[in-house]
Amino acid sequence: MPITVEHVTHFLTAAAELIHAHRDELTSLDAAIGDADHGANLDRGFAAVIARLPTVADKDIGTVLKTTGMTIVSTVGGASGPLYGTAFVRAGMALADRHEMSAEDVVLALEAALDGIVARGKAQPGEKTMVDALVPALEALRAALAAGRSLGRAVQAAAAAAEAGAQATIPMLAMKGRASYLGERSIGHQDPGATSTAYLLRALAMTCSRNEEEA
Amino acid sequence: MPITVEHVTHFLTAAAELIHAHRDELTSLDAAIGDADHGANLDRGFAAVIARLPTVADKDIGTVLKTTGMTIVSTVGGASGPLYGTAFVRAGMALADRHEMSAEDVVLALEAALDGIVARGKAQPGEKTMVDALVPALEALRAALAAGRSLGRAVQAAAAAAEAGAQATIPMLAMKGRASYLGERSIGHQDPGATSTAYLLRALAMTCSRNEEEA
Amino acid sequence: MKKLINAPENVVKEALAGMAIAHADLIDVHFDPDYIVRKGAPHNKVGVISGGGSGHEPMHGGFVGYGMLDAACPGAVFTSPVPDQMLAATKAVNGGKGVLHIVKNYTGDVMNFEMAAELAAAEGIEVASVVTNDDVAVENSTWTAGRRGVGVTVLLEKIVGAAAEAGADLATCKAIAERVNAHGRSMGMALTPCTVPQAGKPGFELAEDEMEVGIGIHGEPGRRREKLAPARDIAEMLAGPILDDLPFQSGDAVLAFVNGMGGTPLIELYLMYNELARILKDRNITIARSLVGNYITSLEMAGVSFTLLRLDDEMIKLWDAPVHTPALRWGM
Amino acid sequence: MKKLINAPENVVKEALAGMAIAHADLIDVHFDPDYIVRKGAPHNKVGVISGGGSGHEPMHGGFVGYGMLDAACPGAVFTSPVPDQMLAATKAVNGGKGVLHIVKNYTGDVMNFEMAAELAAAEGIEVASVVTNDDVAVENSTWTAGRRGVGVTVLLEKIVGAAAEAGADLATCKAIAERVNAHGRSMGMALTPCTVPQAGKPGFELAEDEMEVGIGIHGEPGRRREKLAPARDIAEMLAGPILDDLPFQSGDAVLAFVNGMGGTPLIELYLMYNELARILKDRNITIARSLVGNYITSLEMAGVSFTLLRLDDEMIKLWDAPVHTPALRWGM
Ligand SMILES: Nc1ncnc2c1ncn2[C@@H]1O[C@H](COP(=O)(O)OP(=O)(O)O)[C@@H](O)[C@H]1O
Ligand SMILES: Nc1ncnc2c1ncn2[C@@H]1O[C@H](COP(=O)(O)OP(=O)(O)O)[C@@H](O)[C@H]1O
Ligand SMILES: [Mg+2]
Ligand SMILES: [Mg+2]
Ligand SMILES: [Mg+2]
Ligand SMILES: [Mg+2]
Repeated sequence: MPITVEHVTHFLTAAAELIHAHRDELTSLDAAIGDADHGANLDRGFAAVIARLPTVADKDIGTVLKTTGMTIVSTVGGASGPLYGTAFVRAGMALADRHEMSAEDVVLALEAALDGIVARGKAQPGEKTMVDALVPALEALRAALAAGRSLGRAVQAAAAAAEAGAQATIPMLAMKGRASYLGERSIGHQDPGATSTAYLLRALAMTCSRNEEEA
Repeated sequence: MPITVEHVTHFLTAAAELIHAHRDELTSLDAAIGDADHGANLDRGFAAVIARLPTVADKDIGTVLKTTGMTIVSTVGGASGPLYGTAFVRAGMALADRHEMSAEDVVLALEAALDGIVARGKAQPGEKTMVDALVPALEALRAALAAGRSLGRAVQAAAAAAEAGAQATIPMLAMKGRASYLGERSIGHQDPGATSTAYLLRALAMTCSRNEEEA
Repeated sequence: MKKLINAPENVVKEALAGMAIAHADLIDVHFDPDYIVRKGAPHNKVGVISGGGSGHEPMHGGFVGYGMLDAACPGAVFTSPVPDQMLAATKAVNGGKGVLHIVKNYTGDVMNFEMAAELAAAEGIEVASVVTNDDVAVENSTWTAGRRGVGVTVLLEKIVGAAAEAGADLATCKAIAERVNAHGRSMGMALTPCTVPQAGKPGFELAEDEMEVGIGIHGEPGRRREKLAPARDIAEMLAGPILDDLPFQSGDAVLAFVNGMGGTPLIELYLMYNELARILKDRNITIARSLVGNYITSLEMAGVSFTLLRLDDEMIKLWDAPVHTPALRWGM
Repeated sequence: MKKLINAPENVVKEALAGMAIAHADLIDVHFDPDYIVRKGAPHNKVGVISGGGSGHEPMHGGFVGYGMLDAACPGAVFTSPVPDQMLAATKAVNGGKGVLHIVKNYTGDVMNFEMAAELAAAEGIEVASVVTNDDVAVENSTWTAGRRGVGVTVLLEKIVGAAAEAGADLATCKAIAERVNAHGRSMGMALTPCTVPQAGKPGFELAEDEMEVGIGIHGEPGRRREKLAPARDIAEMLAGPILDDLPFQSGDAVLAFVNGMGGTPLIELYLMYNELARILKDRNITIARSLVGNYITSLEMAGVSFTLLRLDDEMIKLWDAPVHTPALRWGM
């Protein structure tokens, strides 16, 4: 069963719920090496996305993702606002006018998202940012699909890789964003943005798995 | 042996030492119902008195006491500065040009001191001020002398009465000074000024007793 | 005790030294006795001086300059200054037209200023005094030391300073000062205590969910302890007694002064101002002028006080007149 | 968390509402998107806008008015504002001569302003940007996000605001702004942490005898934790790296800015100013102008930052030019 607008809506709703549930955790992570706002920032942004969803429910996937991105840009602020916002806008552009998407389209969308984040933020892997969750997620996704896994399984592998990637930021020295001001003191803490990326991937995995169970 | 300028100097030195030793206690009492400065205020003032003493060592008792009062006025500030300052100035005026003083003169000096405090501060007994230590001290002094006690014994009785008077301020509702702003909440705390008055009386008792032992 | 200081006993002198350098264009600082005096004193006008314990900055030293105070006498922290300071300051600012002493109603301040005034009079200087006592937290004060002088003092210093600058004589200055005091009311609260440097520990302790209501400006406990409340309830707690006391009435025009106790950030003060504005609007009282900031403080205490002053045309004119001091400046 | 607030999520809007009423003569506050704009905008001059997270008050909203900013965009607490705000503010202040964006160097601020500038350019508005990055606490920043923009931002907003008011064109304004940034250096420290309302607890914890050195303005930990020290040692810790970095030299004339982090009382700031003045005197550096107070803050954090700006004649002239904003006012 291909991914439809309903699935995308389901993904965004699951993402908003996960972010809300982990709001304090994200804020605590940000308090340690940043400014204690990452949880509140994303919670505010995804709540706005959910409120906006009904206005695009009858539109194509590209429009839904672009609207999501623009809503995030308009409501989140901070570093994560433009980064996640651009990611969703770029993903939406990659899927313009599409009402269904295949496994390959999911890869395409995530690649576009990563490109958007890197274009905006210029972070390399290993610099202790959300890139360190997204890059391994994308690699795992591609590998699983190449190995013939279902999309649901493949995205689950991607989500697991994102979580591992987030944990792998702990020993890293931050080179980008606010945590970089801490220098050596950034070492030993998990990056909040990488952590929220892992939650977004988990929400995507939940949606894709459910789709397969229903099928 | 009559009281001489040397004894007055001894009294002031003992007073300065006692105040210094109890500085934190006086400040803590003032923190509870005032502004946490009584210990520092008097310590500063008596240190200045001690520094000034050599300049009047060859003068009469009245001059020494007046100089003490004026030094206190010029260095203490707050409520206790003008009150104790006036007390010493008035005591000095009562003993103008005197080089020796008798038991009766001690009574006269303390009466003048009390008059000075009341003239400045207008406090009645029972209003939770230094007056509540000084009034019973003076009564005890007069009673002990009337009963034929030596000056040393009599001033010891006065010091004990001052201490009891200070403790008796605990259940009082403050009606004067800063503690009065607390209303009912002033009840249950010992008045800092009554406490410092008790220390001054103790210093006087130490001087008069030593005088008698030496005799 | 966490403070940016060297030794507790040197805090006042070292801060004065800093002020002297930072505002060398406006003031001179005299040491022993300590007082801050307006550049070029005495001027050909009534001299206006004030003073009190330190720890309330910018009051009073920050208000010395054109159109406000001619001198300020800072005591030790929370300790009223000694008469020598006021005497020296009075002499320094006496331009032959007399000197007004602005005194906050605390036993120590009143007595020390009184002694200074007597000494100045003995030297032939005409001195008048006004005692501020605007704190409505102190009720039934007839038989006690009376009400504390708090926020109104700042407004009064500005207004009477402008009158003196404009050439008003001593009696007129005193009358205006008394009118301002009579028409102003204040009340304050604290979220946290403060620590007198020489005491080394806080004046009281508050749990995470407690506040003190009806505090003064000397780090002392307030009239009562309450559970922490939302800003709008705190605003009611402070504004209610103020409004009922004068009383302020529908149609009044007021100066609304929201003052921080020293450790409260501006974002919270503006939020409290918003609450106060709402309360005044409900009562049909117009805010004709306002002042929001940390002006009469208790060291690093977190908290807020409200002061309302019922304005008349002359007060507004004098409030608007140019002023140039370290802490208040406009029109020049 | 002890704050004078109602609900954590409403702090910024309610404080803005209070500002709007308190300073109705100077500013208008626009909500959704949120921005503070100078009364009567647009004016016939280069528009100057800034913005950033809230919690730094009076920066930036308190600097909107004659001779300084035309608009300020406040984000959530410590969160850079969103492009919609800067776009709307840019349009509101564009008098046809272009708009200068003053951005502090934080990834979020830079990206959000960049997006706004792109959108404004798409609508035909000429936009130039300057990014401040004066914090010397961040060393070896070549491969990282670079240095933070802190205290110099306040001075720059005043100076470039005066230039714009005097009719300088956009390129000139940008050049002056870059010159100010290039000649200014800052460093700060904290005695206590602060609490983001929506986080509900402090960003870090410090023992009674500890301090953070090399902090920014977002309640984050600093570069290192140290034992609490006397004011004179703290002054050396901050001034040393600043002086060595530019480097400032014997004979330089500087603007010395001693800034409180929000919870530090003025008495301590003047004391720290005294220490800074001593250090500068020892190095034969002249303090030509100074500023002491809480201007760029981190909520209720106790602490201090030093900013030194090497002045030239044009900067002095622009600094002295009249300004009339809620937080800085002189000459009018
Ligand atoms: N240049 C960048 N590239 C990619 N991600 C970044 C970059 N800068 C910051 N981030 C991510 O943003 C996260 C912080 O987001 P958030 O707290 O919302 O914004 P801010 O740092 O402005 O407060 C970091 O944990 C990091 O993952
Ligand atoms: N009107 C008064 N008459 C007599 N004693 C007073 C009066 N007012 C205050 N006192 C005394 O002064 C003491 C406080 O002194 P101190 O703390 O040095 O001054 P302040 O109250 O100005 O801080 C009180 O404990 C009280 O005993
Ligand atoms: Mg953050
Ligand atoms: Mg006291
Ligand atoms: Mg006192
Ligand atoms: Mg942020």
